Amino acid sequence: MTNALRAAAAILAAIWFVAVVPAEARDKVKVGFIGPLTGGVSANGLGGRNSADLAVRLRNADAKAKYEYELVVLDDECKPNVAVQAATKMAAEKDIIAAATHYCSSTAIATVDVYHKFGLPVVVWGAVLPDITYRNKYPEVHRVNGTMINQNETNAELLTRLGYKTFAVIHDTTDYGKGHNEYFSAALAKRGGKIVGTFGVGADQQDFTAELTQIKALNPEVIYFGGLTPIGVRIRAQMDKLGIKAVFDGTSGIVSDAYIQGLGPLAEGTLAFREGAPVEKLPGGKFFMEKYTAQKYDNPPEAYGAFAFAAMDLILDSIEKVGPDRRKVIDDLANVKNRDSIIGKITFDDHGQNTVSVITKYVVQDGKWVVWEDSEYASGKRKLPRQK
Amino acid sequence: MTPLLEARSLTRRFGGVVALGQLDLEVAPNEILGLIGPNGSGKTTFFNVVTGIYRAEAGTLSLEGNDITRASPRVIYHAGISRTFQRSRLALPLSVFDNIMIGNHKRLNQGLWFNLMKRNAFKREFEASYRAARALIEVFEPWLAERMFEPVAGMTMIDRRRIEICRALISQPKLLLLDEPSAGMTHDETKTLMDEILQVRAHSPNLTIIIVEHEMGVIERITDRCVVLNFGLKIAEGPYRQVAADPQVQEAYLGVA
Amino acid sequence: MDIGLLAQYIMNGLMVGMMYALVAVGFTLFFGVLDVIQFAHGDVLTVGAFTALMTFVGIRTAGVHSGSIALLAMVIVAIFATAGLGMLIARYLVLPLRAAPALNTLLITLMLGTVLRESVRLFYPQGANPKPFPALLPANSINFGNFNLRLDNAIMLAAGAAVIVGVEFLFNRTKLGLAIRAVAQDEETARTMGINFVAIVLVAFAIGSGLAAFAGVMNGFYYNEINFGMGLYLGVVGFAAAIIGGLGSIYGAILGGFLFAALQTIGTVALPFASAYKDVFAFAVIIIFMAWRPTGLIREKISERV
Amino acid sequence: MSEGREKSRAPLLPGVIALALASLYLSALLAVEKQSLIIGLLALAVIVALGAYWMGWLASVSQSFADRENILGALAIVAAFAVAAYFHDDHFVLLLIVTVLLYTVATLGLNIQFGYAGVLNFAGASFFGIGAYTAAVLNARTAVPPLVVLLIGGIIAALIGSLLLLPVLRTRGHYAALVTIAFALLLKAFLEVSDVLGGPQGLQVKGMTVGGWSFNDNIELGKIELSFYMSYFVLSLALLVCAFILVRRLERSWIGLNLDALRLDETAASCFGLDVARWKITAFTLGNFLIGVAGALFGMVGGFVAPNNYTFADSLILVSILLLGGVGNPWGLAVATVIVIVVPEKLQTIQEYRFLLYAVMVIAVLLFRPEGLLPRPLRSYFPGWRP
Repeated sequence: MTNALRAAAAILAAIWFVAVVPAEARDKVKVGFIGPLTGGVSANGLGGRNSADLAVRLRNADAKAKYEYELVVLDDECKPNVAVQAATKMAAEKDIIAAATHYCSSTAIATVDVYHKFGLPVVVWGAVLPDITYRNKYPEVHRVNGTMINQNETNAELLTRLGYKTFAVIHDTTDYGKGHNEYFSAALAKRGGKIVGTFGVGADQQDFTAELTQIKALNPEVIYFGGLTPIGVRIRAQMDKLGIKAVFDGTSGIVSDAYIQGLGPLAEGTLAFREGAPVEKLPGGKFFMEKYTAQKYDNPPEAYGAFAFAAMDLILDSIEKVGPDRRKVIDDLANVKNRDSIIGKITFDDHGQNTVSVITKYVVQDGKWVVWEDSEYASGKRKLPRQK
Repeated sequence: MTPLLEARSLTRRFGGVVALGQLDLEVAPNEILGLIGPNGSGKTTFFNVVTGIYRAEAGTLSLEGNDITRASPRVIYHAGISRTFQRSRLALPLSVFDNIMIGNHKRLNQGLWFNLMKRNAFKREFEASYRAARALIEVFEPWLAERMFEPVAGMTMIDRRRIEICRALISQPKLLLLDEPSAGMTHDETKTLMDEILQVRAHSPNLTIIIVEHEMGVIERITDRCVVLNFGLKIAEGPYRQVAADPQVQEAYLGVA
Repeated sequence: MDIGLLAQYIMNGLMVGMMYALVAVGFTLFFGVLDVIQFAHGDVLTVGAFTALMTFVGIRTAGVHSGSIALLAMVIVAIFATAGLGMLIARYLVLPLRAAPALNTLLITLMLGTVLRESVRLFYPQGANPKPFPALLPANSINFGNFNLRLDNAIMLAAGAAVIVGVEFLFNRTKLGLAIRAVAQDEETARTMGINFVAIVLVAFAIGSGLAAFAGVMNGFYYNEINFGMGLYLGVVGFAAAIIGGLGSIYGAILGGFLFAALQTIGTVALPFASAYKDVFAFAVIIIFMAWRPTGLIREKISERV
Repeated sequence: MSEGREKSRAPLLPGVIALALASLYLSALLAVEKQSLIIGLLALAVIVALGAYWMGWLASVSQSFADRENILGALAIVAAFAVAAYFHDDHFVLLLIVTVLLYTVATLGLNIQFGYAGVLNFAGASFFGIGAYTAAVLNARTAVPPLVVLLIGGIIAALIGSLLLLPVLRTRGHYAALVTIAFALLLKAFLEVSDVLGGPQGLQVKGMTVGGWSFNDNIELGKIELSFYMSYFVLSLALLVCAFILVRRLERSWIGLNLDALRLDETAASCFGLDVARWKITAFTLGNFLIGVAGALFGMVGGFVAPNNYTFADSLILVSILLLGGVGNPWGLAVATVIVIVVPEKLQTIQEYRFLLYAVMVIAVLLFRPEGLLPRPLRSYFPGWRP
């Protein structure tokens, strides 16, 4: 019997050696993408994934490219714990040189330490929490999209201008929601708006009747919501069930087609704000949309697709320039100044944060996210709930 | 002299049914008492009350003059009463030795530190217990002693009975309660088992036994004295021949009006 | 507190309580006939809800646009499909394990729950995302101060109540109910009475699972959204409710369902902080309750043969 | 059973060969990236295992493990080091190995409660999480040396577990199950809403440090650079060895016997003087302690804790490992953990389907092989002891 076992051992050993022999082509370079591919905000994640993929495809199609790129995609489900696992996996894999990472702030903030620990250069493509770049000074971490600070300024400015005085705040209790609550409250206080009640809710809470029943008693003119599409949809729907008439004032977290699909007509009149110009108004917006539609992806790029494309393109530029080496890429990204991109000039400050000043205001009109200025609400043709 | 076990007007009901009614019963040291009566006459209930599985609703129980009426099963075991069950309740997946050791609980050192850290001391205790168990089981069936480390699951009915009785005897109790040892066995098996029980008795002369049995042959053969129960009441008491002749008893058994 | 608010809270409580009760009745039924806990019950509910959704999509694609027809079809298809699923579970997973220790049944159904849950997540188109559930019931509503009574909620409450009354009737007024209760009382006697044990078990599982489907659809209409994980939570709550009531007792289960909802509502109203604490509160109470009444309010007799 | 009665000890060789093959195979599985090869390897494993089973080799292997456990245990440690050494600079593989080691420790804890004493615990992941959160809080806010933190993690888990003692002792069967399930949900809900503990966002966990030297830095030995996970590997292995010895000695003592008696027939056991409450408490507390310690270290390895890591589903995975490996058999647990943790990681194609697969596997096990892949052998108080 021992002979037989030895034979088995021999077979195994053989397979083992075959496996160990490294078989990687010289010109192949791996780059990564992490985003929420499943769960409530998967639409944004898939849009980002496709956009990053588009950047890679265009580069591989480009004859002048030095390397052939392979995109490694991981799912963070918009859950911090899953994101940390995914990030660890990606960072631990040595031949992944750099990555475009995270739509959800809760996941981005949870993973920065991992990227720092393993020295993987990343460019955040969607998460808006300031702390992601500003809490630490990690050379590995960069961000092409803006932070939530400016959008809350604009938000408070618009609503006070429209004459709203009393606000109730609902925010999810992840760092994303907490951040929005903090910055919006500050911005509103400056403009004399009054917050009648603040409610923290679970990121996957189902039933909000308790909070909304209390809010109903407080009778605010506006319900500000700092959170993402899934619970945004639930809260808006349950507002209606409890007969609450108030403006539903959201953040960049609900700027997605999924929000409108989830609510149908109920979405009408919802406000939301996003940093960066709308795709069609971007310098490279037309080019991007053409290429994107040419690829026939089965999801739209969504609100942050252009940023994901820009982030990945930036990474590829660096690798072309300094070669597939994490350290060199980090050094190169450190001095990105007025780099041209489809979202305009990219300039990283000493925290790796791109400065995006322009904020776009959106309102849902006839089942579409319409830029406020072009909407019938701005022209006064339609009125928001309880608008004077 | 004080009786070993003494029950005074012991009472237990289930719903409306009287399982034990005002039962008075005495067991003298060293005797073998037969507890007989038709099905549902309260024999097993008596055992369950004595061993503390059921609480007596009224009356008292005392062992060598100390009250044990409200005592829990483990207290009663430590006081020196152990039993077998009508339906064998061995731990089937465990070895013969393990099953016997379950009965040896009070003579084994149960300290955490001793068990986990003092492996040498434990080994000595283990080997001593092994010898004791082996000695005991050889009284029954030498060949069984060779199978000490095999699972009980694979054993025959009579072997299981033997193991169960060993489990009850290994702690050298003052009082042994046998609940229908002959249940589920052939006539010959029963006979051998009784022989073995008598042998054990010969080895430990001051062992007292109460036996519940349907096999009158068994009762006649091994008991010194019998108590007959019917509907939870004692209807006769005395040597087997005497109670067997008692008309009340015959009525209870044969339903003769 | 403002009376209108109070009414609102009570209404919210009644709605969820109704769902809990419907789930709990299933648990108690299964335990009644087989002395087992069917832990996949919650996920059976999920399957029910998704079946209803599929039916809706099917009907729409078939070009039927009448809301009432869609509604009817959804409820019926969901209930029957789920009832069938319940029977399959009973026949191929629960009954075969009768000889084995109760723990194994508990585990196998727990694992089956995972299988159902994951299957919905993986094999329903984009099943990982919460699915919008159509609002087919009339949404008109009347306001009494802070209390907003919606017609659809009223209808659902009424329907739920009707179902529960129906179940009650089935159990206490029909031969079938008698048979089920007989089996629950004592299998052996039931057999000798010439009752087909297996058939009764299957029927009981069918009924229980059908109720779960109903609760699932109700949940869908109430929140206008369903997701693959909804059953796990509802299942555990239903189980808890059934236990509070005392397994094996229909009334106990219904009582338990509303008690649990009451607990949560009290939690939200009484506790100063986030309403999310209501679950911490409710489950803490359950655990304490278990220490106080290890076998529930309406005690289940434990007969130990020695 | 014939080997059981013969006086001579079973030969060492089969065990050694099995061990060598296993570690060789494991390294192969971990090294291979190509999916087709991995599938081939897995198929091979199944075939070899079945073949060995039919040829009766498995029996002789288990015999030699039963009789020569001490030597083979030592060899297993050596083998583990060899595998780790081979992957000395591969972060991810080492992380996998560490995960396997710590999950095994946790399931060993569960095994005491569930496999021996028959005390249901469907909140295993919760106690794992309690350990991890303890580590997160203590490392962040106190100067307690992390090695001590591990102990405290275990103690806290045991203490919080003891809150459940009363209901657990008073309830039986399904009711007891509810108690732990309710606790699992309660804990997650609590973590979700507790701001102090980071809410749904979770907390960062500072890494392990021993005497000033941090486990999160890579190690350089002259030329070769070792992954920082190496030091976690060593610590985890040490932890596993301790846990293994503890569980073994427990099983091979009167206490092990008590727990078995308790599980198999509580009433009969109490009729032979067994203190039911005492032993249930011992088993439950000891188990939670082990789970908590493992959780604390795993928290430091992962560097991050969040409520979603410790859901009811995760508790079910722990239970699946237990049943799959063979309730009550520590070696079986180790094997099962490898299957449950490593295979889905390597076989990306099934990664998404892993929960589904576990569940199906367990259902199959319960239906067709209730005693698990490697059934628990009869208790032998001293390996190789003969009358």
